Amino acid sequence: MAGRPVYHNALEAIAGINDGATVMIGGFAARGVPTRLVLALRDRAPKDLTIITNDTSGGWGGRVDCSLLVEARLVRKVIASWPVPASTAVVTPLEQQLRAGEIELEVVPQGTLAERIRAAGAGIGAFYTPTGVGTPFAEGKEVRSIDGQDFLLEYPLSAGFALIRGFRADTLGNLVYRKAARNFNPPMATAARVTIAEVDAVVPAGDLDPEAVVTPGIYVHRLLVPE
Amino acid sequence: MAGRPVYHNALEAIAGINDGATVMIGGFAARGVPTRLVLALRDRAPKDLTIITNDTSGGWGGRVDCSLLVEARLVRKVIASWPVPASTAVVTPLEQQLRAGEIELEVVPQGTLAERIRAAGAGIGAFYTPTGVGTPFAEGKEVRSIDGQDFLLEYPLSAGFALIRGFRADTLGNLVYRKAARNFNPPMATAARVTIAEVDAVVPAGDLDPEAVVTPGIYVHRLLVPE
Amino acid sequence: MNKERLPRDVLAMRIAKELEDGSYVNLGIGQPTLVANYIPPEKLVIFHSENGVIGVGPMPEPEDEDPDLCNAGGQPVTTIAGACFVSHADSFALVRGRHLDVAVLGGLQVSETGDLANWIRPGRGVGGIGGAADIARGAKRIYVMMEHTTKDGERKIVRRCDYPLTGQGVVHTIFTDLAVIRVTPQGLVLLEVAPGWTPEEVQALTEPHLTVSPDLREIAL
Amino acid sequence: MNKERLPRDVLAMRIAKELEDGSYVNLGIGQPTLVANYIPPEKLVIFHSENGVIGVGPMPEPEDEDPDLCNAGGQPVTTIAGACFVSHADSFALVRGRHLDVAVLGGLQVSETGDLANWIRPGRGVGGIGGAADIARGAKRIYVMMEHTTKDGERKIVRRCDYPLTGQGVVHTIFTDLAVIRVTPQGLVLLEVAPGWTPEEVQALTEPHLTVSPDLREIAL
Repeated sequence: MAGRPVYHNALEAIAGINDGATVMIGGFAARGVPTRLVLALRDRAPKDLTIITNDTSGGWGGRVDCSLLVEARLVRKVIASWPVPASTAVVTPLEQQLRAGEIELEVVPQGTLAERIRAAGAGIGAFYTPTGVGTPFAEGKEVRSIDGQDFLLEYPLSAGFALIRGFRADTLGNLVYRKAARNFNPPMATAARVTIAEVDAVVPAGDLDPEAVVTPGIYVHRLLVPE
Repeated sequence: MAGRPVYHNALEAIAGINDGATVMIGGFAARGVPTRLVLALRDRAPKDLTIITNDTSGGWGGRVDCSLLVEARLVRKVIASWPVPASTAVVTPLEQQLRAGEIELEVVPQGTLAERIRAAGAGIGAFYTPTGVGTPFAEGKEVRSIDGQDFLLEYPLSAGFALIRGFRADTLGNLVYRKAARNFNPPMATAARVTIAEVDAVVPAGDLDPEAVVTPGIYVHRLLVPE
Repeated sequence: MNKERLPRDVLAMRIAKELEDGSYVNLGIGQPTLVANYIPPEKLVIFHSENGVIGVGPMPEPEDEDPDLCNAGGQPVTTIAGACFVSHADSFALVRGRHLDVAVLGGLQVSETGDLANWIRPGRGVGGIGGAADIARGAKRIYVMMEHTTKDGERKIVRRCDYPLTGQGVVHTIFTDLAVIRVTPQGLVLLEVAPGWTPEEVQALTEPHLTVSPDLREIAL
Repeated sequence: MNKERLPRDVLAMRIAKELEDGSYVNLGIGQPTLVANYIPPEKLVIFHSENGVIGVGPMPEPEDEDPDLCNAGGQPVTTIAGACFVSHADSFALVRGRHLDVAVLGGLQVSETGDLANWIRPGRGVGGIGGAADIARGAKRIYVMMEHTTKDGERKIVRRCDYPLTGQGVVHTIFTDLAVIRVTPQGLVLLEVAPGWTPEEVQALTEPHLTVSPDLREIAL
């Protein structure tokens, strides 16, 4: 094997994402979103998706983000920290579908979201976090006092697929990122059965600085790169 | 403030490590050990230390590791994954002190050791790990079944001081490591009240690749560098 | 009430004065970001943005915007020399692990026991928590920056928040356009008042009892 | 018993044959490291060492040893093109998270239900577990590489381990100098025997019952 399979066609890269799939999608405020993969997923149009992503608020100056999957009515459930814009001036497709009872939403504090994803990738069965104690995010959760401080029990979040955005990959799938486009992509890479990374370029193994690799290739199963 | 304080004298760098202190010390098989800091700690000679480190087996071709602190009888308790050599040919000072009831030892599976240290740095109150279920490492621990699989509850490990070995630092304390000398140093950096990093060189802020920094300077409180 | 309240930028200057040399600080979305504009050059304060930027610099000119670089509010930013980038998992490990010295957050309501509500109004069925709950619980000190009352004149410093909470018992100090108030185990202590305001006038706009500090001062920059 | 058993290197070759192209594999301290020597050049197997090296290469000549580079046994190693380095926290996140395809571990005892004991003999009061418990529980498949019996002729494949366990119900396949045995929910299945050995002879050196596979073969390379 020469390394991880490299795709130039985004629809081919997302083969296997079918109705009912759970899909993690990297990005924060439309930075670090795997744009081509998200657009291809819209075109493939599987139904009843569960989407795990930081934000689905849209409105980032026309940049592509996951809100377009909600708008295309492909999503049954969203798990996110920032599902709607702060402003109430616009009623987003997500809010419309929520009001109509057509979509489910789980709002998770951003750090808990990241840690639940990391836990799935790291084989942790559950963890106690101080975030959210005494708030609506504690509802229905086990509270445990440890050394006099209260914590909530949180469970891992895994997915069938993770669509992530890297900067460069090598042929083994090792990834580096660029600035704040890193965000949720590294933990998501670890937490899916199939991780698909959209990158600007694939370089020969050995061309990335081994000290600077952020996501080891073991976590990356397919690469999408421009022709 | 220009950045983190830089010391040239190792004894000055470890000021404050007193009798009864809990000290994490980086390194694995004598690679990535903060050699000068360990030697200075031996010279400072505080008593009744608790040492958290991967191995205290010694015998790595004369390289410095934490076993010399045990040999100097400064240690009341060791928390490690590899406390003694595989071979029983040599009875180490640790084993002698164990037999005499003069030292306490907690053996922790290496991954659990790393994760407990990480948990302390990351504010996690406790976590469930599958490692050790059905083994002597489960003794006295809560077992919980999650999705049909058993896990053990493990608690964080923190310390007053972490002595770590970096390769280079910048003036803000950002650190990069070199090859397998990275090992336990990054998680330990996050888990101590005072983290002291021994490095080869301190470069101006901005000279390290911001994508390649492994330990952000927020975790590093003092730097030791050769004159 | 026609007396003058502190303009936002003056409030931002007052909070900037509070931040210590060498400290790591997170600034919440919205008005707290103004604080970064008033750190004097001789003082090093390193700003953390929860989307993985440690060492946020000033906003760029439009032509210098980097498409891959923004703050927690999605606004383009720059970075300082010595900045670095981490993932969300690592960024919130830092937050949750109590490594940030201070976070300056906006507030809808603050209670006398330091509860903070700042993410959703009761009427709206859906809202975004973002990183607020983690930061409110994680930073060593939470400074709240807000107007003392709502536009409609309602009190925002209350006995008990009736808005959904962001964090319970987390607020260290409240900085408003009228006062600086410390949350203590004995209740709220009025430390400073805006020029021209008396403790009684501030108390009238505050639901819980304020203990006036023996060292009460006028807010100064 | 004067019949010839497989030499270690032949056993290593047999295990190497089992490793799939493109797989990620951890090799335990001691004899399992021999397996790396027998991967044919057309097959890419990436070796993980729990001290944070992903992409371990062959041992260097003494003059090429890097003081900062070793495997989990502390031996000097090299790295392949495309190797990278991670911390212990990240290395064991990878291990615990079931990302490794295979780990080849040594064994003191293996039970008929796949329990593995390989870290300490009952007599010794103190031992090092190292990463063995995490790896035994974390890799998708655990291959045990060991002699079929001890030097004193005691059986190592037993009904129940009386040595302290490393992992419970974790072993997938046992590769010994006499046989290849799969652990299944129905018990141990004898898949292969060393040249010149019969299933009955192997059974005599094995405490629990072995079901002989209908496809029983001689160990071949």
